[in-house]
Amino acid sequence: MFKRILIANRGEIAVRILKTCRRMGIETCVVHSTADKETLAVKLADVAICIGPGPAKGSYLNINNIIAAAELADVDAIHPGFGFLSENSHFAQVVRDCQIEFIGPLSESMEALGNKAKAKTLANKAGVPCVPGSTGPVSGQDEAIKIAREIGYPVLIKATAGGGGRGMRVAHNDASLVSGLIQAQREAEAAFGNADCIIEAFVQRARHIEIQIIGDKHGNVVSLGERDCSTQRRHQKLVEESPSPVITPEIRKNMGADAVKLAKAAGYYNAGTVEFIYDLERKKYFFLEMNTRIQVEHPVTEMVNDLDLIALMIKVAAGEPLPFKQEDIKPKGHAIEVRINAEDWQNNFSPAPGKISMYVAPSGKGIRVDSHCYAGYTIPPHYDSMIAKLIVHGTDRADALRLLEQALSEYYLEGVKTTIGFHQRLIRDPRFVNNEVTTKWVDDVFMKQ
Amino acid sequence: MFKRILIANRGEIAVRILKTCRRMGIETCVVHSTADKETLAVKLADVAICIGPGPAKGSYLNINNIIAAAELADVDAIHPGFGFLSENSHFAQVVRDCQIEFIGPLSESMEALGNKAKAKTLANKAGVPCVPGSTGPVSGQDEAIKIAREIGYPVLIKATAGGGGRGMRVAHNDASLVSGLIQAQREAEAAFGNADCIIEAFVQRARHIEIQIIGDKHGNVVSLGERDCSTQRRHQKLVEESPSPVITPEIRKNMGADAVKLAKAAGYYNAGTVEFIYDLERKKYFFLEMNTRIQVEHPVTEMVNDLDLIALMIKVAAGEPLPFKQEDIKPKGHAIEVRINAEDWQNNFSPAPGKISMYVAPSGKGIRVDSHCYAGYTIPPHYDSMIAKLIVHGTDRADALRLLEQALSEYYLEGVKTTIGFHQRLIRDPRFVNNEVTTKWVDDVFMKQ
Amino acid sequence: MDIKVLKEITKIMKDNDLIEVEVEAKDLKIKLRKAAACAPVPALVQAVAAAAAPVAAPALAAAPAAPTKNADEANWKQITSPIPGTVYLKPNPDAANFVAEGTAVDAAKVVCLIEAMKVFNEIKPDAGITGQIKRICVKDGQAVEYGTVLFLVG
Amino acid sequence: MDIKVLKEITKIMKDNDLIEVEVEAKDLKIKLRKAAACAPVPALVQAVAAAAAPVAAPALAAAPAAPTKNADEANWKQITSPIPGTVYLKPNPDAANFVAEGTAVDAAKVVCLIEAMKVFNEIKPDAGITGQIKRICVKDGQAVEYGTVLFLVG
Repeated sequence: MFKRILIANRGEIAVRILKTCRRMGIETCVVHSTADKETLAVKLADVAICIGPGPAKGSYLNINNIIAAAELADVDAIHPGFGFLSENSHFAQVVRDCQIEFIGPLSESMEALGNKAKAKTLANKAGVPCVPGSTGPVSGQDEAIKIAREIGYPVLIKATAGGGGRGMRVAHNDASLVSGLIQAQREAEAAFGNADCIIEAFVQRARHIEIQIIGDKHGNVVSLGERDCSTQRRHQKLVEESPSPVITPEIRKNMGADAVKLAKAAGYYNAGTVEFIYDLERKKYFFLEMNTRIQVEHPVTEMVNDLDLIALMIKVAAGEPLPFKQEDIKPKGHAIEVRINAEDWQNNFSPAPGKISMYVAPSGKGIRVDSHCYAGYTIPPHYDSMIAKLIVHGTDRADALRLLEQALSEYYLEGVKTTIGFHQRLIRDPRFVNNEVTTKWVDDVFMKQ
Repeated sequence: MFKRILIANRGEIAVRILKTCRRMGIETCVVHSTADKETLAVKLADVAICIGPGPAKGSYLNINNIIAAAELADVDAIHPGFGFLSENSHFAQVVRDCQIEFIGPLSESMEALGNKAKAKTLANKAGVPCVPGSTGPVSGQDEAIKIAREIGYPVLIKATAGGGGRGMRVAHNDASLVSGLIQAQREAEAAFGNADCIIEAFVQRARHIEIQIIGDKHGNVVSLGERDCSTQRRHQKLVEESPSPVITPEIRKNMGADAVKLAKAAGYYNAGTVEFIYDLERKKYFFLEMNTRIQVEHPVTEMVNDLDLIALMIKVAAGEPLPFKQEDIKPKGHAIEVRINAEDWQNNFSPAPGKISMYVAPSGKGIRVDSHCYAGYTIPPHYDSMIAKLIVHGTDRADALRLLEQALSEYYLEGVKTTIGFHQRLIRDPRFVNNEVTTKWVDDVFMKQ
Repeated sequence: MDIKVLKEITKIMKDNDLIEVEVEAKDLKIKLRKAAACAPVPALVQAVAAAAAPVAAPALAAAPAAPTKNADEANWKQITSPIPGTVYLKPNPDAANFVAEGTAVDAAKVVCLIEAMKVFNEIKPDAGITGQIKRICVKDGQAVEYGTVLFLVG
Repeated sequence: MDIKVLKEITKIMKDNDLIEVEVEAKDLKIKLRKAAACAPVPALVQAVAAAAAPVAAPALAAAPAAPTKNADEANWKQITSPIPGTVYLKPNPDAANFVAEGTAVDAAKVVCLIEAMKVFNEIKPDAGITGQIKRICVKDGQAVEYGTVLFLVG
């Protein structure tokens, strides 16, 4: 097993990884920017090394400086967390070339699955159902119109390199397709340096459901069940839960099997998430994309399966075989995660960084809070606005919602605006309670009422 | 069920009770002294009423003002927590006379069991084994010497109204018995206004083991298993765990049955703790005393039994029958609690009140922290020095100790001296790990090394 | 100008926890600012006139009662509630108030009743609090807690 | 006005933790401001005296390096490490140091090496940092992180 791991990330996930390392008896080296000197992970780390200035480009995205820190601290492995360099196959390769283990999949698997068009091709080959549409980037307007007419409007235009809702457009006819394609390409070029877009059937009433998988270096891949992340605002997940309250056991089983199939097709190991869109009308699911890293919402899966995904990632990276088989995975109860962000949710969710003057997180049976914040901590303006992830685990969904309502009411935080009030209102909405939510509901209905 | 409960206490137990009330949908009224305006319970309460100045005599012990607050806030019930008025049968009676439910036993039961000499008489009658000795207060030196010679030295002199180690003396011969009796009587008179002392056989190598019981108003009393609180300093508990690592299943069963027997003999309902001394030489247990209230260390029992004792107290106070029978109680795993106090443990555990400048409590699976503290909170000098109770729950004792070591290392607290360092040293001591501790070990061995 | 003036002013600053001093002579303009404990310095600026006279620190009222309005108020004494309860300013609904602004009070004078536990407790000023009622800080029928300021006496 | 007055005023400022002083003689105008205790003093306030020349702001050394000792040091510039690594003050074990106190440096001058990823990176002052090495803040072979102050140049 590794002796010392470098955590190439910040915020709550850095603390999350650090705690598991400590539990496993592994030393930690936390790298950080000058803006993050006061973050909790830096305070808790065995070694903390400043790698650059506040803006991520010079620090958390600075491969040279991270590798330099890794050699200085003499670490065995690097955990990339999520975001930043976590899905950068070049970084993974550089790390491995330095004889340091990258805690994640092979660079080749990341490349095969990280690009949406490539991933879709692979999924099609592996027999995993995909949304009907172009199998690769469209060459231009004419091809786009031809494909759109074949699969029927409305269609979705998506940047192949995109993510988080950027470079996405819905078109309802030829005219909006042409203008949407131009806009999406322009946006994708600006955001990702790659203008390629694909076109596919647009699912009107969709749930976002994803499968957590984990694989070892011995060819074993296991599905750890699904997370339903349909409550989104502008394609940003707000609430995640498991199990999904809208799918049947059969669909759940097929989704899991398909996710494993896709991962095996890519020679995938370590943790990954296969995202599906579930069409509420057709009651069918389609492969969306794969995230080749740990995700923000992984605690939901940990709670229902009573396991530590970060520990599993570390173990399989060290070459250990998975300690369970597919038939051992039997999720229990219902878990829900909400993201507490420093945002003014009543003012278009605008980021509200600043100093947290008072901070008491809820606690108790079935309540879990993953956070790097504390009273006196100043949320720097350079990064995302996440304060904490609040996760509850109840016997069933109603029980989990009760716990969540209590936990939110016990969250005592002063100094910055947060999304706590949003979640309190959301979870009392009968449509949320009764699972009538689609991925568009927050934008189209909830925020407009 | 009650609509609104007044919490007549402070510190972490006030927060603890408040959280359960909230979970049950019961409103809370927190009364507080002027020194506790900034305590967490006051911030979280539905209603907070100041009842007096900092010193407890004018506030937390001021029955008039508490009752006045109860009427002002129009509450249905009062939870007394522990300490302060929790074992004051007069207070319980006044509360009930005001048509407010006292969440605890009947005044009569409190009187019958709260006085050590009376409790011992009752235990003897009920067939619960007691330490051989005087059945009531000794009349004077002559009787003391006669009894001591009968049961054999060493003997223990104990104030009937005592607690927390005050009014206690060990005598090894007639001479030290006479002087010890005078000292104990003087101390008891000063501390409790009652000089009565009893004499009993002194157990050289003892474990302190107690049984948590809970009874309803329908005559049901159930034992929830034991807590082993043998790690003490000057009779103050430092660590509590369940199950006890030193007793056999048979002794455990008999202890539980005897505790229930005693409670039933006193017509007892609600939560209570029957304390026993376990003689490691004779492998026998003797009844020590009963605490007619919830105890500091109750979370240990909650963790292994997966239940909420405060919720049970409220339910039985409201007249509900116990939701389980004795045979349903099947503790799982191993729980350990340590008390994190604002004390300079390297300097005779002297209290170190002050302002907490930085505070991040550990969290994670199997880790529970009950606390009223936060960064920016000033621990007032008027009350006890408890900052938090840290409770871990593992699959077995070794697992729990691993969790505890990790949780202690993750406790990030600045501004005041704490006992965290003491506990870190303690749980690495092989004699603690190997269960070679007696109630005197910390004083006689550990602190002297 | 003599440097000594500056030194004397800085001493006054130090002695009075001032963080800002502005003096403008010939018909005098003085501006003083005190450090707010920790909070984002609120502009509690007090303009004082008088040439060389030492400047009194603007004492903050300890109680969350009404904000002080003039220098006199700093010397007013408080009659506070000894118990949580309901305040009654008159002995019965049809009667006049026990006291009004201007009423002379001492330790023998009942100033109000506080009902607690069905008992009407007569509230009298603590020994040493004598003078006139300067302000009535509570309303008839209002709920109060321990320490709530009922009256100011000056 | 005498420069001594200025010196005395700055001393008063330092002794009294003032962050702002305004003095206007002939019929006296004085303005003093003290650092608020808790607020993160934002504006680097510049002290101005009478009609005289502006006094340099007491710049705080940004880095956790050695504490400044005299007024000059406030103007020294820092050469910091751009990367985590190991500092080498000489090109090889047998050679002399790249620089010593007093060595003149500019953006073309190698002042040390930082070994990171088996590569020896030549460290030169940023453009605009010229002058003499005033202090060497690291030891040969020392591990540094991003932002560690290596040299002070004045």
